[in-house]
Amino acid sequence: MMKLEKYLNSRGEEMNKLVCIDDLKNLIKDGMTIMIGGFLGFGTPEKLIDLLIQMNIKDLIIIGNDTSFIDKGIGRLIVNNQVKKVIVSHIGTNPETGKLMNEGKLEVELSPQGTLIERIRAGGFGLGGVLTPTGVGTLVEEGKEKINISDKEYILELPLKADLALIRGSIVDKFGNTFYKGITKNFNPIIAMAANTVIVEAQDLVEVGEIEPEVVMTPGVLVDYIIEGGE
Amino acid sequence: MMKLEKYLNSRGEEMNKLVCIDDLKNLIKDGMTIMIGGFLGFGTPEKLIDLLIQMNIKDLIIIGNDTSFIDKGIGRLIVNNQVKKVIVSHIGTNPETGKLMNEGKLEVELSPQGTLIERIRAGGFGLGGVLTPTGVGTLVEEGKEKINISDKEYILELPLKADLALIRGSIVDKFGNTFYKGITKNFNPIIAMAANTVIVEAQDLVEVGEIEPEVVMTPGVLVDYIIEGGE
Amino acid sequence: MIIDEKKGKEIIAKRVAKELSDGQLVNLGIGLPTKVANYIPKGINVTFQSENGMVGMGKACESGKEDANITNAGGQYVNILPQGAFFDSAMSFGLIRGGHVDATVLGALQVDEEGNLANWNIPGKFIPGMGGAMDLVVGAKKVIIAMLHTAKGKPKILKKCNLPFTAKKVVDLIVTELGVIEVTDKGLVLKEINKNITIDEIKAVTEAELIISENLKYMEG
Amino acid sequence: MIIDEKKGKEIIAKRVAKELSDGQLVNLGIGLPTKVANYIPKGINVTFQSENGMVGMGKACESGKEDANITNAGGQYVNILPQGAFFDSAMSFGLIRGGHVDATVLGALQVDEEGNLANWNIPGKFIPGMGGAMDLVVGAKKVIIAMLHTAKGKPKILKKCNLPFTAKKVVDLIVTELGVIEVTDKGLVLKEINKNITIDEIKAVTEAELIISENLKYMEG
Repeated sequence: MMKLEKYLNSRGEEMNKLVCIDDLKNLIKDGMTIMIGGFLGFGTPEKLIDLLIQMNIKDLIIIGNDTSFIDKGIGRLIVNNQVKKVIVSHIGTNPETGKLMNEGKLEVELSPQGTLIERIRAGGFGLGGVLTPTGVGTLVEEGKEKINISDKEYILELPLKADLALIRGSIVDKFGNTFYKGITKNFNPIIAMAANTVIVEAQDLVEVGEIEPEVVMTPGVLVDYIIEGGE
Repeated sequence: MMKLEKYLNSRGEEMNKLVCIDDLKNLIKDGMTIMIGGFLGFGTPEKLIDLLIQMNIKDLIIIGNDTSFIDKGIGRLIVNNQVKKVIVSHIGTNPETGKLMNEGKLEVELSPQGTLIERIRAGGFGLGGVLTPTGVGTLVEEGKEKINISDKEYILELPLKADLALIRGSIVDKFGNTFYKGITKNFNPIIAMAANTVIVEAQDLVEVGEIEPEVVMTPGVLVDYIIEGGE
Repeated sequence: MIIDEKKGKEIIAKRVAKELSDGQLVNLGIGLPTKVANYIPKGINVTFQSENGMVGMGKACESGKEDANITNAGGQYVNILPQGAFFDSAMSFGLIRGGHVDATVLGALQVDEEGNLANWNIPGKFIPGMGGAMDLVVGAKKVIIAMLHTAKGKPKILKKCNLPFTAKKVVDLIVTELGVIEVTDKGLVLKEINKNITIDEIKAVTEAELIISENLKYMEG
Repeated sequence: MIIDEKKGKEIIAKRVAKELSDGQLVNLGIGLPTKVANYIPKGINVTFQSENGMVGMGKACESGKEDANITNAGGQYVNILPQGAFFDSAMSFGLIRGGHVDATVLGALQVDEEGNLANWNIPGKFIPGMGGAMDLVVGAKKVIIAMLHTAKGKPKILKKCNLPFTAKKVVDLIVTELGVIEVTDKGLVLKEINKNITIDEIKAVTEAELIISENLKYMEG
């Protein structure tokens, strides 16, 4: 059904979203809210992290699963003091996060992992919030509305959206269709739905048509820019 | 990474959930709530529908996208007067549904399609409900709680669960790992999460290991029984 | 008026197609809206979504090449383009409700001055159900109604819909064979008119008040 | 008491493994709970979930064969079995919150008489975050706490947790190197005891009141 051929637009030009990493500099600004894929750094677009570090963008609000390790993924932004606030489920593997938090230099919002991913999904899927039993009776419910449904209590958790989503795809075609290998899927396909601008770092860049439409995990229509990442 | 080999349990026995369709008769009872995959019948397990018709199970509550056509999918159960209530988004392609509804013989609960699939997802994903802007200011909001979040109104829609989910998989391995081709995915993977018992009709039955773990769309751990379906 | 139904639908489909721009994700409803795909201007790349679980939907399938795994939301056999993708209904409506669909084109039973829409329910007569329409009109960034101006001679563009709403205040643009009408805070503004009719003629078959745009143009078609 | 930490952990992992039954989907926490996988009895097929997006997780990866696409929730390289599947975090926690995980085995800082659990936050000292733990203990059908009975000689099984809760009234079973304790409506019931210690000895290191089961047995290990 699928043919291996270049994707041509109606002018017969090859249409792709592929850019040089330096072309992205205009897009990225101090104070932005950025969602970053990955779980302990696995599935994180490290070249895009390099770019943020190179540009020394400041006061970021970062949303992701965790703050990784000091030398990996989101962890590197923390260590480089570029982050004003993180919304994550776990900071235990990066001692610098706790240190900066205790010094009052970094705001940390902890959200249970299943709640966090649903909040991002709600943001991207146009839902008003998430009704979850997770966190009831704990510090997590503080300051939040609780709703009783069929005699069970649920916390109303609010959606999350971002200016930018930074994604790492294992196989990406030039239209932006993305396939994730193994556990690198994690937050990546969900954050692709919840941000105004979506940038994919392609481990393997392929031609349009090389990824069967059934196994596309992030449709290219959601992707604005692609950079070549490599291993 | 994956080897093509039979999946053996620790006793060295081939472990599979494959049953003859007649073995399912004990599972299916009058009055059950049954979710059925498919969109206008595409992706509906027709052999399992045959079984319900053959057994002449009555008073069913059927949850699915639509009531299909008179001679296809859920539509056949409607025509055969086996259904007490349907929860669907659309009944327009099956005139018998409207007729039975007008005669007071069939209760029809219409839910917007995006709301319906999220209600099923909420049931299967352990969420307390769905907060959706869809239906605000229409008949759909009648009798439902509305919640104001960030100055926008949302309807609180309640989760759906079922006794049984009947699924049509395009490629299914003997552990129940399921791959859906094309648009036959529709409701199938979501209803697999929301029912106590999940039965998959396999268009193509393969050995464990033949479906790459990345492209499994319904993990076999969710599947209780598999029947061979064929084209 | 003097326009037959078939010609009218062609005028509508052609005109709606001009509303779409390069790079957009668009959902076309069943029936007349489907025809819009045939008139996308050269140089404009639009990706079509089908809410049964596909983006990158192509044209209707050639006879003899039908594949039951590739149909549109009306159950008709279609093709998928090489850049397309399939997904489940939760993702499909996530795209819709989440504002990822740039425009949706739908038919209507009635539209009114406030941009309210009725297209799913004729109480006591025919209740097909809303299907995906309620989500589409709430979620899509631009809602375009593509319909014949009247039904059996009766106006469909009303002061106030009397059929049950599909959604409140969602319609952005109404395209009929007689004109193009924008829904604004001040009411319905006639922006373009079919060159074969007069303003009085279009007013005569429109129950809603029409504000005539200062820049009223002829509609192509 | 006289049991060293390494031996104690082995006793715990072996005993927890006996709680699992054929066909179950199980999530093992990081650290001690991970060891449970090594002791699943013959004849019992258990599928392991890793909340970073996998079911059918196999053993730790052989050195030299590491694949950065296949790690567990602790970031360690593992294998996936032929019947396994990968998915995103929303699906992973759908499985957890939706009650599809039959049992979860987790460590704890404190557990109390009501089955309250604290394992994510030591105010002012160390706040690693809850990660997936809060979802796991709320969603899994059976919550098994696998931990050493005391921390630096101090009881961890208390009348009332004084650290922030991970969740309220969720723990079903506590397995330590000294015994197996069931959480019931009446309180904590000691069902099994390590054969090398006395009831008084276990009571001495347990702040919570222990109800001694009428059918108290020796714990294997």
